[in-house]
Parts: sequence; structure tokens; C-alpha cells
Amino acid sequence: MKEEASLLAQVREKLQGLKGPQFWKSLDELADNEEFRTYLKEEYPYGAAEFDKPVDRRDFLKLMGASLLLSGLAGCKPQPLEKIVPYVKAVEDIVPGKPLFYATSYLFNGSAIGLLVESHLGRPTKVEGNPEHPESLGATNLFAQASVLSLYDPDRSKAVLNAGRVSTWSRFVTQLAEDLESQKAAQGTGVRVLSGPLTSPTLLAQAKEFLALYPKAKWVEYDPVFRDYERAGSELAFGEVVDPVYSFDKADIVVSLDADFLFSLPGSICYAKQFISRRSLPGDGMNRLYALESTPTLTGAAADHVMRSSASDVLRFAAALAGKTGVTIPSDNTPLTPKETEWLNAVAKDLNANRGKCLVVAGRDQTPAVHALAHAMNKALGNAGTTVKYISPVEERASRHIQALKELSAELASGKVELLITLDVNPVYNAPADLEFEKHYLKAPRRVHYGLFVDETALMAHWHVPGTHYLEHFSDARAFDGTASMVQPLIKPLYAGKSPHEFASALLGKKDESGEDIVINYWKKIWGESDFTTKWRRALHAGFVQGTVSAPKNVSAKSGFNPQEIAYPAAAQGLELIIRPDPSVWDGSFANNSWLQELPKFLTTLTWDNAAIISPKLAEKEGLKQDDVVELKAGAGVVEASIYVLPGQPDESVTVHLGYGRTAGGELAKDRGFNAYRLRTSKEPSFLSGLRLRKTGKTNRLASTQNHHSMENRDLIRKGTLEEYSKDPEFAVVEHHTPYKGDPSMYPQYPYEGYAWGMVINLNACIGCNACVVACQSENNVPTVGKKEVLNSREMHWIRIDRYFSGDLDNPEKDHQPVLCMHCEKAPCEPVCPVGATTHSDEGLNEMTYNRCVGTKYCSNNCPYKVRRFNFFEYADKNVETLKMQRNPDVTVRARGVMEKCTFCVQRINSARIEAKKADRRIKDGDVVTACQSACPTQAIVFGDINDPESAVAKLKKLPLNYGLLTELNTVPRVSYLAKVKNPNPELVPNTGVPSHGH
Amino acid sequence: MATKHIKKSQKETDESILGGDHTYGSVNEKISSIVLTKEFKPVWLFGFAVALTLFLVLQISVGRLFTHYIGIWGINVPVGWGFDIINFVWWIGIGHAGTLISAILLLFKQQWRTSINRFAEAMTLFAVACAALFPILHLGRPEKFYWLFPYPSTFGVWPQFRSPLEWDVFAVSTYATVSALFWYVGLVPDLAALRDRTKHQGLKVLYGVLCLGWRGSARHWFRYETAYLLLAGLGTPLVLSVHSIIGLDFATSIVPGWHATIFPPYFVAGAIFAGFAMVITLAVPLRKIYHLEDFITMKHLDNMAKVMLATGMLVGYGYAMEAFMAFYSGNNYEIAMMKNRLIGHFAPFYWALIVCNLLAPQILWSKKARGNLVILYIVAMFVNVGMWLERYIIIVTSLARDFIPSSWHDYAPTIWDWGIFLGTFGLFFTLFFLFIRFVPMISVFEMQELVHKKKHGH
Amino acid sequence: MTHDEEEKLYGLMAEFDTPEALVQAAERCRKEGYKKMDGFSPFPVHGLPEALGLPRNKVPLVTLCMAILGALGGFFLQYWVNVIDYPLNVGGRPYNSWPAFIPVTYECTILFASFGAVFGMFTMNGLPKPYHPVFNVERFALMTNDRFFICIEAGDSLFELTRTRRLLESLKPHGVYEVPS
Amino acid sequence: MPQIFHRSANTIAKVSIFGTVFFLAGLGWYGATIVRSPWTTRVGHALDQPVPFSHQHHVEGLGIDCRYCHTSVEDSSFAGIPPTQTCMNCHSVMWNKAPMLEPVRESFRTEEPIQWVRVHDLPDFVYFDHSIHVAKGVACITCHGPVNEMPLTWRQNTLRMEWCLQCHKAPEKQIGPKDKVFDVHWKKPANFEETHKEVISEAKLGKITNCSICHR
Repeated sequence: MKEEASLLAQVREKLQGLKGPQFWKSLDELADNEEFRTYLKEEYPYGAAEFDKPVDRRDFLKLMGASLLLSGLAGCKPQPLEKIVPYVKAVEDIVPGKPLFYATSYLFNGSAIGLLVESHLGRPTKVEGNPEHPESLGATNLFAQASVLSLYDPDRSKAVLNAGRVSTWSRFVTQLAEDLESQKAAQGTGVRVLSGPLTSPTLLAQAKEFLALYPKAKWVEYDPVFRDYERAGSELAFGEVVDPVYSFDKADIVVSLDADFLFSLPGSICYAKQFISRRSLPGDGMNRLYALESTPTLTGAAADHVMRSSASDVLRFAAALAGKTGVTIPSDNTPLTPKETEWLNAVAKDLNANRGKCLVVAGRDQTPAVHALAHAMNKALGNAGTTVKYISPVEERASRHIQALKELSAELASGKVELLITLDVNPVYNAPADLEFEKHYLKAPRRVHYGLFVDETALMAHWHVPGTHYLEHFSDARAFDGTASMVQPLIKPLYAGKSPHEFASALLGKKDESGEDIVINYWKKIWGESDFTTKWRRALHAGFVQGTVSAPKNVSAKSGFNPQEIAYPAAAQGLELIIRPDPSVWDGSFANNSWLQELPKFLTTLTWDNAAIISPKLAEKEGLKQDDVVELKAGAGVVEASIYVLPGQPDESVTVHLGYGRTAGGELAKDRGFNAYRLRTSKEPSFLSGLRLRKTGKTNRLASTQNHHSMENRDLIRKGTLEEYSKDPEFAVVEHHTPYKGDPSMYPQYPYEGYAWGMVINLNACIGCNACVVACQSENNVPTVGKKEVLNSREMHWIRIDRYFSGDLDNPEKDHQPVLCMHCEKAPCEPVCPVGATTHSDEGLNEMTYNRCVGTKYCSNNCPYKVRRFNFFEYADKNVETLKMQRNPDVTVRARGVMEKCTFCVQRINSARIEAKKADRRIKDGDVVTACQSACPTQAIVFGDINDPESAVAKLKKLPLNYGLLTELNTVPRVSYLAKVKNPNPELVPNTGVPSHGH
Repeated sequence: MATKHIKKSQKETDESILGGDHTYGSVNEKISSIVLTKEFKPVWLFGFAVALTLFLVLQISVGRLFTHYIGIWGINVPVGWGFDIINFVWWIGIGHAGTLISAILLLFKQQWRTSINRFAEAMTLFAVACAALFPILHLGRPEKFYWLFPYPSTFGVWPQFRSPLEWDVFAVSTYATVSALFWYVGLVPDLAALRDRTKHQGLKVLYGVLCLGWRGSARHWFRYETAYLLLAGLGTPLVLSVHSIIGLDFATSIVPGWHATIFPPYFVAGAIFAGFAMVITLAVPLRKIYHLEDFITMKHLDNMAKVMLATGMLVGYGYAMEAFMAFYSGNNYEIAMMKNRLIGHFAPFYWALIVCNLLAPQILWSKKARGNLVILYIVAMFVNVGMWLERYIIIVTSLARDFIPSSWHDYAPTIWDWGIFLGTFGLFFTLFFLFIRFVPMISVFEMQELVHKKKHGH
Repeated sequence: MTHDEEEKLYGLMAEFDTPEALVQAAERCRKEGYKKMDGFSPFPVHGLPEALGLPRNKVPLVTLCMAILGALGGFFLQYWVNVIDYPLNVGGRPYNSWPAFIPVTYECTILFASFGAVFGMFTMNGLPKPYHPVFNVERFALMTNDRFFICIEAGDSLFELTRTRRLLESLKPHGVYEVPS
Repeated sequence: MPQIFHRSANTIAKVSIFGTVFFLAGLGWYGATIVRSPWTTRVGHALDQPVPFSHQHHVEGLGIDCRYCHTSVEDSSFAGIPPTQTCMNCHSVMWNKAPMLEPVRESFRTEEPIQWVRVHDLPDFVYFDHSIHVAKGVACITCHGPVNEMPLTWRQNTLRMEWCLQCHKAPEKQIGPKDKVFDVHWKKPANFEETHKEVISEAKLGKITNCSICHR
């Protein structure tokens, strides 16, 4: 508990005291200035530090002492005195040592994810899903999990800047007032505001108010990961813009047209849950997924049949499919190959056989025509209203971002714009290259930037105003289904930032209106004054406003299209470039988050870099191998990228991820990978043909955490088809897995009465979305180590997601397997520890006592699952004060030289046990939820007491699919897996359908 | 008839293990003078300088390790042990020849041990000193090494005696202590000899103190011989146990490539193999530089070569069994591991090892080769390298490719790994050079005994 | 030779060139009935202990006792730690997993036994003893080189300077010396 | 040959050998005691505090209940250090001029917390929970000693792991009735074992073999 009460106060006081973007001081510095400065130099940038650095004098002497065999006396000095600092006035409902949970919402890609955020004495430390919220349903995604780290990011901008100089909010406001005043006359002809998607009702209202004040001004929305094509598509199909809301739980057959609905759509968390709910336990109700994809995605990995295709050809497939499901389409003069046709026929047959119980989903990055066809098919198949409904767009203005940005930069070029205000967007970095936004931006005589970081745009702006993190301000937003969700602060702004609403109200010329009031006032307008407080409190408590789900709109899609509406692309020539948001830093806005940077991107397991992803065939053809640096020339620009060879990538296309090649916006963000926006054009932002690829002869080592992709015929992941399962439900536990019946040990069994903690991981449910990895990292203070260390396989994640490719190398099956400490009852790691630092609790936990560990690494060597992690250096950042504030006080921050590993979140077990003991009862099933379990959108992880026959975990362990990893070693793991069962179409070639021939 | 024959052969060996025409006095003269002379041989000075330099490298590397933490090494997860443990096992192994010569050969009444046992024992001590560094250095928190010893701590917890590493703690410290005792006990009468020989008053006092006032009393000799014999009797099982336990470090684990019942005996054989190679490496130059051809005769080298050949074959058998069991077991992981060594990307190391340890010694079948110092020396060098490679193969290749392919990763030593490895040579030779200069490197009284026996042929 | 000189005498010492001579001398003296005497040689001379009639020495016994002590101590330490003082579940092994305790027990046995042998030997030999009357004899310095001595102590009941000297001289020694105490 | 050493050398030799042995043994013993001595453990050292707060006066003298200040002791791992406010509840009217209490008033004025020196300070890797101990009948004074007799607070016990263990190895000896936990005057009656069987049997369940209870 030490210092906690004080820490916040002290830190904030320091922050207040600070002027300018330099480091604010920390307690250590007050303690020892010199040492601290050298530390800053070496330790910074945190998370990716050069760990190979000297220890301070004290440790050095201690170590020398040790080497001089004097260390026995180390214990012979008095313990240093520490201060303990209470509050001055007790804070309501804060009990020191007890965390509190507050409901709030996190905006991802313009849509709100409901959260419950854990707070220790006023420090938000951990994010959990809000079970009541429609887009969360209790789960989260990796971005939400990592968002709490961004709050404490020491690189966040800390002061108002005027031409790079430190200034003040009031000076800025006066300046802004003048500028706007001069625009009044012209009704704001020269004023442009550029913001992200306006899904916050309050902000939208403020925007409208602003436009009312300046009728000739424009408020432009731009998100580099936009939904323009969807909108154009629905306009094409319905004549108006609507957002589709899917119900995967109602669909028996799902066809994805290059759509990654399990991960990257608004609502994906909910969709994943719905989709998996139909296949987590194999049986009659099991659904089937056909995925057509232009680059490997999680959705493809989860599919029963995958067809690789170039992105441009997806339209051809879509049309052909539509034709077979009763939509009239213009004829295509380049017919599909027989194999493709065979695949399509099977799909079409399945769809037609399940009218009203199937679903066709088009991908965000696909052309309007594909979306239109998808809508048409869903109508033709009678899915509209059952598996998919349509609502008026969540982004009320439903503007076309690219188009708008294009106009804006044109206006900039022509000098029409006199005052450009960018609100929480970074166009200089992430505008498509052909717009040359960077160049035109400078033409605006007044440039104002608002945001969390001093990013590329901020550096070129006259004014920069620091923004607030969503855990620092009041706001509101709408979820994918329209639900109005509440955003409330858990902590006062760390760096004296302004909330977007406060900034907006400054635009409206209102002096210092508090963000809270602005939001409250908006809702007062909606609800009226009568018992507003109760409504407001209820909304804040729930995290969203009950009954604000948008009503389904009664729209009907066209049943046919003419050649003007659907123009088939010319047969692709040369290579195709696929541009997608990065799986972990997305559009680049998370580039300074060390958790996400070090998170192994699914399928590639890359960290700290992006790459040009190509197929083994192409690699062979071009004589390329992993780490080779190539020059990519496409559309507007040229970049140099390192090659990553990924089985399953279509042979004629190269996939690149956005979000890298930053030049500003934080020490971690800078100078990593390459900037894929340089290849993006406003005409073809998601994929374009005619990519030219040239070998440079250079190489750049990519840090991927898994370099071996084959399972080597070891039955680590056991899987079968629904057919096999119905023939032999126990196919996963065939004889050779347990060669020896009975107990092969010469020793008697250790009796486990009372609680016996265990876990089941359902491989049918796991989609490999990485949410658990980040959740574990934030719950257990798992440090990041930086690229150099990852290259030497020293990453620290307590839970990792292994992925293996099997079958056809060109179009393999991709399987995920989360691996964490198995808490073996006969743990091989324990008997080999010479100091007894790792032992077994009588509840079956494999315990790691860090403070006893001397670091022989023997336990890790002897762990067949290799889940133990070693602190080769002082990985935990002990210097950056804000990062200390993020840490979970219930978990030890490990020092250098000790081993660590998954603890089954023992801190949660212990608090549950204590509460139960105080109430003289047993711990109930569900009282203990591990961090990975609670984050999982598909409930693939189930934890509990296996001695309690009624517990969920015990029931799952009884299933025939249940098997243990490497049980032949007689480790008796407490973690077991449910074998994977796929549901392929018997009429198609089993597994992943026909191998692609490429074009 | 038979007895006669035995007597005859006995005689032969006696002659051939002590050349020249030596008296009690001349033996003493010859050996003590090396210690008591004032002048330093240039060769010695040069060697000592080199050794000191390498020793400095060790100090720097260790300093770096303590200030920058263990991450400066190349180890990682999965390969948690690298040069540290390789060197540990290698050095400990080398030590074994010393104890073997002084203890086992004594029990077997092999008189040819006499002239080489003293410096072989010294070699043991210094090799163990080098080896003993690593159990401490390889810790993530070396300053906490004393937690490995059972002492009443304020935590109220104790070491975990099921761990082979804990066994090591006892084995190695016992081994070091007993070897030191053995060595010192053997030294006492010779120190007395030096005491009586030197003219320098200071040295007289020094040796006088060190020899505990030894006066060659019959009563003393009586107990002395018993004790010495007992020590030999204890040292023999000890030396076998020590490397068996080192072998158990690996055998008790479940790592494919470690989990092999054959390890203890095969490690012991390997140790003796490596040890004799090192003794030859040291003996050949020594007898040249200090003109000890009379004491360290070709017969000695021939015998050692034979032992080397024999143990080499044992080790070879070990390799064969390892491979055979791997495939015979039908165990997926074991087979994969073996394939990795035979034809996988660790093959170069493995075959280099086979060449060094199995093929190279075969030349020793020929008497000529055994009689040729150059060849003998080269073979010994091969074996030194080969035995190091063997530990590299066992430790690194097994860890780098174990059960779950997702966590496979290779190992590359850093400059600091090398620094510490080379540094230990510095430590070893620094001590060794001091030893040959300031301590009689051949047991005087035992040589005198030998002279006596030679005289009376019994 | 006066009475008090005799008092200050430690014994009479005779020097020989060969171990054989020493052994014969020792046998002769024993026959004469001398008890308090000792032989000195650069290396252990076989037959000498018998010639001097030395009793069996106790070094093996001490060693054995220490060995047993070590074995019991070693095992009990582990047993006490793992079963009595702080029983912990280590990898599901029983508290008293005695097979795993054998190596340490074994090493302890050998360590203690060795201590027994070495320190037992030194103690029984009464070493260290830097000062000893025999060193008073000038030529004794050659003992460690190639000389062999026998010394009959004045303390012996039969000791009588002239007679004893005569006896020793009759053994054709290289010389006979008085050993002042 | 002339003697190298004087007669006395023999004695010196023997003495010095025994000397070394005893010296080393002594050194070990010395180390062991130093580590456990109040100098290192701070047991019985009254520490200077910004305000010389007297538990003796407030507990013994005024009979204030522990929980008046240490509010969270029953439901949190952390017993709680009273906010300045708590002091001011009384001292805004009593002794409100006393110079001794100036730091308290200043803290209240300036909203700057009082920085107390921590008396009972566990290492950061140890997780101790007050609430469960209190709930199971471990009285405050069992660990904190006769706080009601401390003019300035000192540490009564070492808080070393071996100290934790000696209680947890035989918990029944240390616990009292649950309703007497906050009674600083409660003395264990002779027949306690008979009268409070259930409390004792419960206490016996305490586990020392689960490291993660305290270390995680």
C-alpha cells in the first residue's frame, strides 16, 4: 500500500509545476539528481530501452560485496525508512487497498466499447469489459486493454505550444478568438475544422453550433480507416446510407467477402461472441464459414473454407455468387476457373439451402459494388431482418472521408483556407500520399492542432493544444448499434490537457466551460430538467443510456444491378498492393504504446515493425526471403520495406500495414518500419494493382516471436471435422496420447482436497485476437523489452498465442493455441530449483516466489511448455513515474535476474479467498476470473475449481474433446484444451478448399 | 614360473618409469632445485605474463557481468544455459584426471602415477577453481549465491535438496575440499624437505610453518600412509560421484537430449578422457622445459595415451548408445533431437565432435604414435576441444529444439561469453605457473620411495 | 659426564645410510628391550613400524566414525528441513523423497570421512610441532634428503647414556649424537 | 641443524589453530545475531514523527478505539492511516493552539498531507492482509505490541518471515476471541483452549506452505 495515497498527489503536483515539454521530475531525482539524469539518458525510451547499462553505485557495491563473499552481511544493515502519506481529507468511498470500478467507454474507430475500469486510489490501472454494454458484452479488444498505458505515456504532450514554444491555454484562447473574429464577417469562409468521425452526440452538437455560427465554414471528418465504401455500397443498394448490424448467432452459413468481421469492424467484439456461440461446442447447431480473402485474417483463420483471391477479383466472386442466389447481375467476360466455380457452387448451394438463416458480409476495404451485392444477396436470401438489420448511420453525417479530405487539401492548395483546426487527427502523417496534404497544409496561414501527442501535424502547426485521454475527460459516443455510451474520467488530467469538448467550446468562443458541464448540458437538452440527476447518474453508472439502440430502418435492397453500377475490373496486371490497418498499432495512433508495439501481430507474430507480406510462391519467384529489404513502388510513392513470408497470402499480392514510419509522436513511435500511407492514393486507398517490387540487397532483421511455423507432427493442437467428431467424439484422446494407464510415478500422489484451480481453453472458441495477451500484461505488470531483446527471444508475455500452419503451404490451415503456465501437478520446474523459489500450493498453483529466486534458469530449461520468462535485465521501468502509476499494486514488480510466469492471477484468487473466509463460505464458481478470461470476447478461456463438479471448468474437462498438452510427460497439467472441430462442407475438398492458382 | 614372470614385468615398468641413475639425494636435489633456485626461466616469465593477461580478461568480463547483469550473455528462453554451464562441466571434467591418477591409480598400486600425481592434483584444484566460478556467475542474482547453502536464515526457509543443482553445491564443494586436503597432505613431507634444504632463513620459517614441523618419524609415517590410503579410498568414489551428479543435472530433467540414463557413467568416462588429455597437454611441455625426462618418461606418456584411448572408446560407446536409445525409444521428441544433431542444422558441431573425440584418438592404437610427442600433443588438443564441443552439443542443441516448436530459438554467444571462457584459462594457468615455480611439482618422498624400490626390485 | 647434563638430554640418536640398516637397528634395540624410541626417514620405510613394535594405528577407526556421522548428519538435515521444519509440495513429490536425498548424504559422508582421516592423522601425530628436540641434532637436517636416524629417548626406563651409546655404536651407524632437549 | 623455532612455537601453533576455528565460528554467530538485532530490525526504536503522536495518550488515556483512526482494518488489506481531517475532528477545538500540533493544522490549511515515518514497513514483495487476520481473531496487540503503552510508536516485532512463521506454525497459540480483537487489555485466560475450540480449529487451517498467499 506504501506511498499510494501520496503518489498521485505528488505526481500531479509535479505535473502542475511543470512548464514545457521536458521531463517533469520524479521522486528519485529529488533523491539523487546525478544518478537520475544518467538513468534518464540510458533508460529512455522506456519499453524499448537499451537495457545493457550499468547499475547504480549502491547495487554495484552490493554485487562486488557478493563477489567478495561479504554479501552474507548484506542483511546486516537497517531497513531504510519510508514515508507513509495519508489523505488530508478522506475521499468518499475510497478504501485504501481496495480497488474501485467505474463504467466508461472507449472510442475505437469511431464506435464506443463499454468498459469497467479498475482504479486503485485514483489511479486507473486495468480495463475490463462492461457486461451490460452491447459492443462489449463484458469483453474487450487489445486496443481497449492497452489504452490504459497510453494514459500514462510520458511522451504525451504536456503544454500548449505556440510555434514550438511553451505557451498557455488563455493566450491560445485569446489568439483563437481574434482569428475567428476576423472570420465572422466572411461567415467563416476560410475556416475549416478537421476531426475524426463525429460519433459523440455532444461533439456533433457542438459542431453543428459552430457551423451555425460560421455558415460558410466546413467541418470535415477524416479517419484513415474509414467506411466510405460501405456507405457508397449501401447507397448503391438502398439509395440511402444505412449501417448494417449483423446477428451472427442467427446465421448457420456465413460468407465473408474479404471481411474481417471477427476483428476489425465496429462491433467486432460482439460479432465474434455471436459467431463463436454457434461453434464453441461442436454439434448439430454448428455454423459454417466460407471466407474469401485477399490477405490472411483472423476471420480466414477461423473459417471452414478459405478461398484466396486478389482483392480486385473479389467483386467477380461476389457477382457470380449473387447471380447464383437470385440477384440479376451484368455478365462477366472473364469467367472463373473451374475450381473457383466448384467452390462457388458449393457456397451458393449452402446459402440457398439456408435461406433466412445465412449471412453474406462484405469487407470494409472492398469496393461499393461488393457491398451492394452483399446487401442484395442478403435480401434475395431473405436474411434482411433476420441475420442482418439496417440502422441509420452511427456517424450521423455519414460523410465520405476520403472525398472530404481530398476537397480540403484542394482548398488548402488554392489558398482558400485561412484557419485550419485539426481536432485529434494527424492528416500530415496519415493522408493518402497523392493529396500531398503535407505540402498544402503549410499554405493555411493559421494552423491549430489539438491532440494527445506532438505529432507530425502538431509540429507543422502554429498552435498545439494538449488533449486529454478518455480516462481523463467527460464525453459520450455511440456504439456500433447506435447505443449512446458515456465516457467519464477516472483521474484528473495528468498533463493539464483540454477535453475535445472544452476545445470545441473554445471554438464557439465560450470562455472556460468545463467539459463536464458541456456534456451535462447537452443531455439536459435531450432529457429535460426533470429528475435529470437521477437519469445522469444512472447513465454514468451503467456506462450507457438504456434504450438508445437505433431502431431498424425499413429499407429494401435492389434485386439487380446494371453494368454502370457494377463495372468488373480489368484482369489485374502485375502485383497487387493490399493496404490494411496494422493488427496492433492500427492506423498509427497506438504507435507509442509499448504493449502494442511488442504484441506479436497475429499470423505473423511480428513485433516493433511492419513488413511487406508476401506468399512463399512469390518469395520463391522473386528470390526473396524473410528480412530482405525491398523497394515498393505503387501509385503515388515509394517505400523500402522488409519482407515477411506468410503462407496463405495470395501469390500475386503484397500486403502492407499502416501505422509505422512515424517521424514524431513519441520516442517509441518514431523511426520504426515504413510509412504505408506513402503508397496510398485517394482513388484506391485499400488496394491497387501495378505494384513494382525491387530487391535492394539490404536486410533488416524483423523481430517475430515465433520462427517455426510447423507443428512437426506433434499433436499439440488436435483437430478434426464435425464428421469425424460425430463418428468418434473421443478422436482427440486416441490411445497413444496416454500410453501408460495408471500412475507411472514411483511416488504416491499428492492429495488435492479443497480448491483445485484449473483452466480449460476451448480451441474452437479461440480466434487468436490477442486481447488476453495485453490483458495479462496490464494485470500482471508484465514489462516490455524492446526489439533487440525480442530478437533474442527474451519477450516476457505470460500468455502467448502459438500459431501453426498445416496442410497446403499456399493456402494452409491456420490454428491458434494460447499457451500459459500449465500449473502441472507434477511440475518439472519445481524439483530442479535449488532454493525452492518455485513450489506448489495445496490448491494446485505452481507458485513463483520472485524474491527467493536466484535465477539459475534451470526451471525454464526443464519446462516443456517454455512458458517461464526471465528478467535478463532490469526490464521493469523503475524511473518513469507515470508508468509506475499504471502498475497493479497487487502484483510484485519483478527485479532483474529473477524468473517469472503466469500465476493464474493469484492476486484475484487471494482476494476472493479472503472475502469468502470473512463471510465463512466457499469461493463460488465465477468469483475468480483471470485477466485473460475476462478479456476474451469468445469465452475461450474458462477458469475455476475442478474439485467442484458443478463448476463450469469441471464440466468442460469432462467433455470428450478435452485433452492436455504433452501429457505423455506425466506433467499432469491443470490447464487443458478442447480439441478443435471444424465444420467443412462435405461436398468440397476437405479443409481449406481449392488451392489458389493466382492470376 | 608365473610369479617369476610377474616379477619380471614389474621390474621393467619400474625401470621405464624412472630413467637415469638416481639416488635419494639426487631426486630431492633435482626437484627441489626448481623451487629453490633464484632465477626465473624466460619461458616461465612469458607464459606467466600471458596467463595474467587472460586472467585480467576474466576480471573485466566478470566485472561487466556484475554491473550490467546477465543479459549481456547470449542466453535466452529456451536456451537458458550457454557457455556458463558448458565451461562448468568442461572444467570440472578436466579436474577428474588428477584425482583419478592420485587416488585410483594409488589403489591399483600403479607406480607410474608417482611422478605425475602431484601436478595432476594441482591441475585438479585449479580446474575446480575455474569450474566453481560458474555456479555463481550463471545466477541471475549472483549476490544471492549463499542462499544455496543451508544456513539458518531470517526467512526460515532452506535450500531445496531435490534439485541436482543443490547436489552440485555439495558435490563440488566436497570435491574441492577433499582434493585440497589430499594435495596438501601429500605436500607436507616435501615442504619439510624444502625447509631443510633452503639456506634462506625466511623461507626456512615459511616452509617450517607449512610442513607443520614434519620430522619423518616412523610413527608419523605409519599413520600418514594409512590416512593417505584412506583419502585415496574416499577420493575414488568421490570423483565418480561428482561427475555422475553433474550428469544427473541433465539426466534428471525431461529435456530431450538430456533425459538419458547413460549420462552418469558416460560423463565420468568423458571427464577422465578430457582430464588425461589435459595432463598430457601440460606434461609434454613441462618435462621439456624442466628436463624431467627421467621422471616423466615415455612410459608415463604411453600409459596416459592408453588410458585416453580406452576412455575415448567408452565415450564413443556413450555417443552410440545415446543415438541408439533415441531411435529405439520411438519417442518423437528424442528422435527429432537426434536427427537435429545428425543431419539437422547442428550437424556440423556434432560431426566435429565425433572427429575430435572418436576418430582422432584412434591413431593411439599405434605404439609409434603414442611414442611421438607431437602426435600425442595434437591428439590431446583435439580431445580438449572435442570434450568442450560435447557439452555444447548436449546443452545448446537440446534446449534450442525441445517440445513445442513455437518457442524454438537458437543461441549465439556474445563477446562476454567468450571473455569469461578465455578468462578462466587465465585463472587456471596463472595458478599453474605459480605452482610449478613455488611448489615441488613432483612428489619428492614418493620418488625416493621409487628409487628405493628400484634398488631392491620389490 | 655429570648427572644434570644427563637430565637435559632428550635422547641418543644414531644415523644410518640405508633404510635396511635403520630397520635392523630398530629390531635390535627392541630386542634389547627399549620402548621409547623412534625412527626417522625421508620416506616411509617398510618393516620399520613392526621393527619398532608400533601398535595398530587408530586413523581408520576415526575415519569410520566421522563417515557415519556425516551420513547421518547429511540425511537428517534434509529430512528435518523437508519433513519437520518446512514441508513444501515440490512438484507433487512427497516431503520425504529420500531417493533425492541420497547424493547430498553421500557427499557429506565423504567430506566428514576425509576430515576424519586428515585431521585425525595430524592430531594423533601431535602435529603441528614446529619445535622438536631432534632438530637440535646438526645432521638431522639431512633426514629429509637421504639419511636415516633412530633415536632412543632418555625417558626410557632402560636408558643409560654409556650403555645405550655402546649399543648404538655396535650397529655401525654413520654416527651417534646426543640429542639435547 | 639449529632449531628454526623456539619451544613456545608448539603452543602458539596449536593455540592459533583452535583460535582460527573459534574465530570463524564466532564470526558466524556474530553475523546471525546482528541480522536479528534491534539495530537491523528496528524493534523497540521509537521513530521521530512530524507530530509526536502518543498512542498511550489516545488509546490508554482517552480510550479511543483502534478503528476510529485505522478505519479500513476490518475490510481491507491496509489498516489505514487517518487523514488530517480525523485529527482535526477533535483538535479543531481541543489544543487548537498547541504549537506541537501546528503541523496538523498547517496540513489542514494547505491541504499538504502530513508525511509520517512508517513504523511497520513490510518489504514490497510481501502482501499482508489486515482484514483476514482481524476477522480470524488475531488481536492488534498480538503483532503491534502494547500500543496503548507507547508514548511514541515503535515496532514490537521484527516482521521477519521467521517471525511470521513461528506464529503460523502454531496459530492456535496466538489467537483470541474474535470480539476481543480490538481490546488492548485482553489477557488470555488459562482455560482459553477449552472455551474457544472452534476459533482454534479454524486458526489451525492457516497455511504456510502456499508461498503465493504472501508472495505474488
